[in-house]
Amino acid sequence: MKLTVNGTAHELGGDGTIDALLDELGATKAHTALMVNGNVVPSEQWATTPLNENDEVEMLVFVGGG
Amino acid sequence: MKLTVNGTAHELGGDGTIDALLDELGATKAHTALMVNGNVVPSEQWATTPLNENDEVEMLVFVGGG
Amino acid sequence: MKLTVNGTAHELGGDGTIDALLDELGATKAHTALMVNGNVVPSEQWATTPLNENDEVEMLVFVGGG
Amino acid sequence: MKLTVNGTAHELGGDGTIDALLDELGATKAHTALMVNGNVVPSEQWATTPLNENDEVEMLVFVGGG
Amino acid sequence: MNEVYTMNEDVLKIGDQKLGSRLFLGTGKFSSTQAMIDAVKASGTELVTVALRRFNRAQAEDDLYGPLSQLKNVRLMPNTSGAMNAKEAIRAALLGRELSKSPFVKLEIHPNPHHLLPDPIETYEAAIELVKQGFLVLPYIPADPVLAKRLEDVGCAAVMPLGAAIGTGKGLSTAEMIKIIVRDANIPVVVDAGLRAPSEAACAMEMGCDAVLVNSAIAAADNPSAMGAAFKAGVEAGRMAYQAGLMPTSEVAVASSPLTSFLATQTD
Amino acid sequence: MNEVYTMNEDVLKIGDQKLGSRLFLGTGKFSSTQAMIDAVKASGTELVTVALRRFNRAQAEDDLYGPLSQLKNVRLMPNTSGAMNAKEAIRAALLGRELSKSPFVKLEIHPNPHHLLPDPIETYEAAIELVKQGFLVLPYIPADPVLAKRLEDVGCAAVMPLGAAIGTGKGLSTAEMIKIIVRDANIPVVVDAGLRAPSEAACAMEMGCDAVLVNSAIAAADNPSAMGAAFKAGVEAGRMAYQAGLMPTSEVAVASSPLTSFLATQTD
Amino acid sequence: MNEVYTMNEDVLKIGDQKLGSRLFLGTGKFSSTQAMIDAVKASGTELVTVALRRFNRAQAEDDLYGPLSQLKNVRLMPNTSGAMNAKEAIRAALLGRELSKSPFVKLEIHPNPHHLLPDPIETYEAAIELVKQGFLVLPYIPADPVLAKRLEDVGCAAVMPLGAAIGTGKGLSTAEMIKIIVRDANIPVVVDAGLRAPSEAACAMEMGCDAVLVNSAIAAADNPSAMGAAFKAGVEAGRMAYQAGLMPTSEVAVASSPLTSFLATQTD
Amino acid sequence: MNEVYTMNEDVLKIGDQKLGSRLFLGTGKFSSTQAMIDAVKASGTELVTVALRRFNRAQAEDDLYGPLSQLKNVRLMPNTSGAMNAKEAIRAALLGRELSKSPFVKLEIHPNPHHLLPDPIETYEAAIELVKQGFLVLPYIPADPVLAKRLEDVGCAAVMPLGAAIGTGKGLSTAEMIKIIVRDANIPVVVDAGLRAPSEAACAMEMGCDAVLVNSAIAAADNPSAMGAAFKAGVEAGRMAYQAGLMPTSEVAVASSPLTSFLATQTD
Repeated sequence: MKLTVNGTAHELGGDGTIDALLDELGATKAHTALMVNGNVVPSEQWATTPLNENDEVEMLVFVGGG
Repeated sequence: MKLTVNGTAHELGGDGTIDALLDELGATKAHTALMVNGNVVPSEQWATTPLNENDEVEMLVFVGGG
Repeated sequence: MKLTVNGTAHELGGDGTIDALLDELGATKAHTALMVNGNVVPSEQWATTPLNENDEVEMLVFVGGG
Repeated sequence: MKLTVNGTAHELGGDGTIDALLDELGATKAHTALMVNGNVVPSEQWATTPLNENDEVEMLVFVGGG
Repeated sequence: MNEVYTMNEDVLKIGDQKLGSRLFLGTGKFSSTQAMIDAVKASGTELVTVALRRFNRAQAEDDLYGPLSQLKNVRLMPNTSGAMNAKEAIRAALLGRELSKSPFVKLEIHPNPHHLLPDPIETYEAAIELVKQGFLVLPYIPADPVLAKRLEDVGCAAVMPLGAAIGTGKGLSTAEMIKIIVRDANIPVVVDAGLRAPSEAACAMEMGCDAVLVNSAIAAADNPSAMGAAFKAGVEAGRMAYQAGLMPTSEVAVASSPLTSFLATQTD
Repeated sequence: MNEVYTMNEDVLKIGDQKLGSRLFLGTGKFSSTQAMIDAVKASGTELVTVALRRFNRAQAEDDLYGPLSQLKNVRLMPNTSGAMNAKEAIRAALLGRELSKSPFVKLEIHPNPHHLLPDPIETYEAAIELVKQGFLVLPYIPADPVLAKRLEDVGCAAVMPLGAAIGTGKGLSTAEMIKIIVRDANIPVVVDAGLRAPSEAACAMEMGCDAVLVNSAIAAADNPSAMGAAFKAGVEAGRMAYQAGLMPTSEVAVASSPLTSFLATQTD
Repeated sequence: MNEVYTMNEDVLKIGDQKLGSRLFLGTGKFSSTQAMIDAVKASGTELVTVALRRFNRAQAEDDLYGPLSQLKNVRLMPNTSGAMNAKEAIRAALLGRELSKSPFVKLEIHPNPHHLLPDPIETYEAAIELVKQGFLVLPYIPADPVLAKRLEDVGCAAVMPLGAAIGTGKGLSTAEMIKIIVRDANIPVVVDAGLRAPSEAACAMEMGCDAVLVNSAIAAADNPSAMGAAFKAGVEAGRMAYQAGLMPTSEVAVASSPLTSFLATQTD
Repeated sequence: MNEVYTMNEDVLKIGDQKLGSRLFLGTGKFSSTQAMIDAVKASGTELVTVALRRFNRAQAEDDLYGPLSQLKNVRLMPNTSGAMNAKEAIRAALLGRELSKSPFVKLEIHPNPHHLLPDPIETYEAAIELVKQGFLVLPYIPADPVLAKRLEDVGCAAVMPLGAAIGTGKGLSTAEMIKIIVRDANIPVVVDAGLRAPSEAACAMEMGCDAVLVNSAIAAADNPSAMGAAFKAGVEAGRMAYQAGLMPTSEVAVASSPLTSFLATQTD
C-alpha cells in the first residue's frame, strides 16, 4: 500500500502494520516515536495497528537540541 | 430615580435623561464622555436617552496621562 | 628623656634603648616594626640602639587592610 | 651647502638663509613653521638667519588632525 | 539651520496621519497644567497622550480638555490606562475617541500596579478588536519581537515597546530586543516608557526607532520646559545621526592625526 | 527657539578664552578638505584641532592653513600628535603656536601606535613646561581622576579624558571615572576620543562634562556634514538636560496615568 | 569543600522533581556525540534537552537515545523545536514523552528562523493544554514579566526567559526584566539562551535565578568539556553568592585599610 | 574533579614566587578576626594583604600578626595604604618588609580619601625605587595601559589596575582599558578594587586577567566565609573558561536544534 513516510512516498508490504513498516526501514523501535496522520501512536499499539492507503507516517528519533 | 454615578448612589430628578444628569452634576458636556452599564453613549444621544432605575453611569474627563 | 612616640609625648626611662621603650609600652617585639625620625630600624638593632632627646618614634603593627 | 631638510639631503644655494631655502623649495612662508636642529625659528628671523653645513631643518605645515 | 531643514522634510507617517515631530509627550505627573503646556510647547511635539478619569466637580482644574484644545498643531492620543483586560481597554478606547475625535489610541493594559508592565495576551486580543473598529492602534508592549510582528500583522499602526518600566528612568534596558523589532518592522517603532535622558532618546533614534514617547523624564525634571527642549534636540540629533550613517566601531585604534616622527632630531 | 536662546547665553570659558559652542572638532580623516569645511560649518564648532606634518610640495592640497583661516569664528588648537615624549611634545607645541598664533594647544603624547593611548608621565612633565611658556594647555589624558587633578594643579586650562581609544567608537567606556573627574574638577572637562554617536556626546554633557571633542565619528560618517549637525544637536541636548536637572531613577514603577478602575462594571 | 557541601544540600525542585545541579545542558551543535557526552559529565548537569528529528537510516549515529540513556543521574527534557504554533508544539511534546518517558518538556515555539525568538501567544495557548496533559512545562519565553506570571498561573512548572537570542552569546541583555520576573515568581526561573560565559551564568544566579540552560556556549567552545566544568563552577559561584548576600554598591569610596598618617614625619 | 585538577596545574608566577590560587584577599573591614580567618580559608587564597597601623596597647586584638602567621600556605603582602606620596610609600614598604619578611608589596598611593584612587606620578616614582630595593612590586593603578606598560618596563612584578573605586562595588567599570592592559602585558595583571560579585571576578578572568584582589565584597557580605568560597569558584570558573576558549558572539541567531517541519501535516 502507498504511504507517505517522513515526507517521502513509500510502498509498504508485509502485514501492513506499523511494526512491519519499522522492520522494513530498519528502525530501532525503542529509539523511535511515531505519528500517523498527525496522531501519536504509542509503541504498544504498533504490532496491532494497521496502516491504510495514503497514510502520512512520521518516524522520529532524538537528536541533539538546545 | 436611583442611579449609580461614578460608583456613588445618585437620585436623579428632571426628565430623567442623560442631559438632565449632566446638568444636575454641573459637568461640561463638551468635556465629558459617558458610559451607561458599560456601553458608551455618544453625546448626540444624551438629550434623548432616558436613564433607568439602577443604571450604572460613568462620566469621564481627560486628565494628564502618559 | 623626652620622645614623641606615635605622635604622643613620652618620657623614656631605663637604658634609653629601643628595647627599653618597647618594654615600657608593652609591645610584642616580634609583631612590631619601628621607625626613628623617619628611618626604619631593624629589630636586630633595637637592643643596642640608643634613642636621643626629641626623637620621633613610630611603632607599627599589622592590621586588616585591602 | 649640505643640509638635511625634512629628513632628506638637500644642497642649498642662494645666500644660505632660511628664506632662500623656503624659496628654493617653493614653500608658502605664511603657512610654514620651521625648526633648525630641534630649535624653532620664528618667521621674523628667516630672512636674516644663516644656515650652516649639516644643519637639520624641519619645515612643517598644518594638516588634518584630531 | 541645516538640521531643522532636514527635520521639516522628515515626516513621520502613522497610518494615514503625518507628524512633523518624532517626540510624543505624556501629560501626566506635571506639577501644574501650565508647566505641562509649557513643556509641550518647548518640546515641539505634535502628539500628546491623555488619560480618562471620573468627572469630579471638585477637581475641575484637572480637566485638560480645554487647555489642550487650545494648542495648535498638537493632536491627542487617549490611552487606556486603568484597563486590566482587553474588554476594559476597548471600552476606554471608545470613550477616549468620543471625547478626542482622534483616530489614535495608546493601547495599554498593565494589570500589575507594582511594575505597570503590559500584558501581551490581553493587548493582542484588544488590538485585533480596536483595529476592526477603525482606530490607529499604538500598543504599549514588552520588547518582544514576535509579539510586535503579530501586532503588525493584525493591523496596528505602530508598536511601542518599552525601554524600561514606567517611571523608573532605567533607559533602553531592552535595547537588544528593540534592535530586532526595528530590523523586522514595516510599521513605525516607538520607544515608550523608561527613558530618562535625551541621550537615551537619541540612542533609540540612532538604532532606527521612528519616535519616542516621553512623560516622566520631562514632567519630573527640575525644569520641565527646558527638559522638553532638551528631548526635542536629542530626538533630532539621533534621527539625523541615523540618516547620516554612524561610523563602524573598531577593535583597534585608528589615528586621526599623522604619526610622522619629525619631532625627534639626530641630536636627541 | 528656547534652546538656542539658552545656548547663546551659555558661554564656555577656557582660561581667558570664551567659546559659544561646546563641540570641538578634529580635522583629520575627512575624504576631502571641502567635506571637512562643510562639517565644521554644520557643527557650529568654534574650536578645531590641527596637526603638523612635514612640508611636501607634491601634497600642497593637504595644507589646511588657507581653508581654515577663511572660517569665521573658528579658532585653531594645534595638537602635538607624533610626539613620543615630553621634549618632542613641547617642540610640536612651539611650532604649532608659530603658525596658529593661537594660545590653545592639545597636548597629546601617545607612544604606542596600536592603541594611541596617552602617556601620563610624559604628559604631566610636558604640561608643566607648556604652562610656563604661556599656553592654554588642554591635555589628552586617560580617565584618571588623580592625574586630572594634578594637571589642574599645575595650571592646565582644561583636561581632556578619553572615552575610549581613538577611532574605536567605543563611546563612554570610562564613564565611571569621568564622573569622578567632573565632580572634582575646577577647570573644564572635555571628553576626547572614542565617541561614535551624538547620544554619547549628549550623555557626556548630561554627566556634567563641559564639552566634547569629536573627529572620527564625523569624518567617517556616510554624511559628515549631517553628522556634524547631529553632534551639534546632541551636545546641546545633553547640556540643556544637565541644566534642566534629570529626574532620579527609581527601582519601582511610578505611574504617569491615574489607575482608577471605572472600567470594570458590576455586570462584568 | 565548603561550596560543594552547600551545593549538595541546595536542591532545586521543579514540580515534584528534584535536581542536584542548577545547570541544564542542551545537546545540540556538538562536534561529536562523544564531545557532548564528555561535556555533560564535566558539567555535572542532571537535566539535558533533546530534539526530535525524522528517522534517517543513513544518519543512525545522530540518534542520541542510546548514548544518553547510559548516563547515570541525567534526565531528559525533550524540546518542541520546529513547532510553528501551539498545535505543532503539543504534537512534538507528546512524541517526546513517548520516547523519553520524562515528565519534562521544554516548550519552545519560535516561528522566525532569523532570530528564533519565542511566540508569546502560541506558547501561552500550548502551555495551558500541556499542563492539562500532565507535563511539567518549562516554556522558553521572552523576558516578559506579565507573560511569565500568566504562565505560572496556568500551571507551568518553571519559566525560562531568554537572556538574548539563541546562539548570539549576547548574555543577559534582558537583565532588567529578568530581575522583575524573579522578584514576582513563585516557580523556578531559568535563564535560557544567549549566555556565552560562566560569568554571565554566575550573574544570573546572583540575581536570584534558580538555574540556567546552556548549549551553544559549551558546544561551540574550543574545549567543550572544560567549558562544561567552567559553567558548573560559574553556576555554583553565583548561587553561593546569592545565598551569601552580596554587599551593597556605594557611590563613594569606602576604605579597606586604615588611613592613618604615621608616614609623614615632622622632618619631611 | 576536573576543574580542581586543572587549577592545581595552573600555577601563577609573580616574579620568582608561585601561587596555586588566583584569588588574593584583603583583610580589612571584617567584623572580627575570626570572620576574616574563616573567609581566608574558604577562599583558598595563598596571598593576603595587610596594612600597618600605629601600635596601640588598648587595641591589641587588632594585631593580625599572630592569627595570620598560623595560616598554612598563605603569604603576606603588606600594602602602603596611608602613603600620600612616593617617599611615604617607600617608608611603609620597608616597615612592612621588616615585619612580614615577605618580598611582596602592594604599592598604593591614593592622596584623596574621597575616592582613594591611585596617583600615577607618585606610584611610578615609588615603583622605580622599590624595585631597586628588591621588592616584588604590585602597584595599585588606574586602568591606564601606558602607565601599566611603563611600570612593567621599570621592573614591577605585576600590575593591579582598578575595576572601580575601592569599596564602591561598581565592578569592572574600566573593562575596555583592562582588556588593552592584558593584551600588551608581559607580567601578570591583577584586577584590584571595585569587584562586588563572583560573576565580576569570573569576567575579569575570562578577559585574560591573571588574578583578582578582593576585600570589601567578601568582608561586607552577609556571610563572608560563604562569599569567600563563592569568589573561589568564580575565579576558577573564569580561568577555566579563558583556557577553554569562549565561543564568539554573533549578530544573528544560530539554532541549537534542527528546524525540520515534520510537525505540520497535510491535513492541518
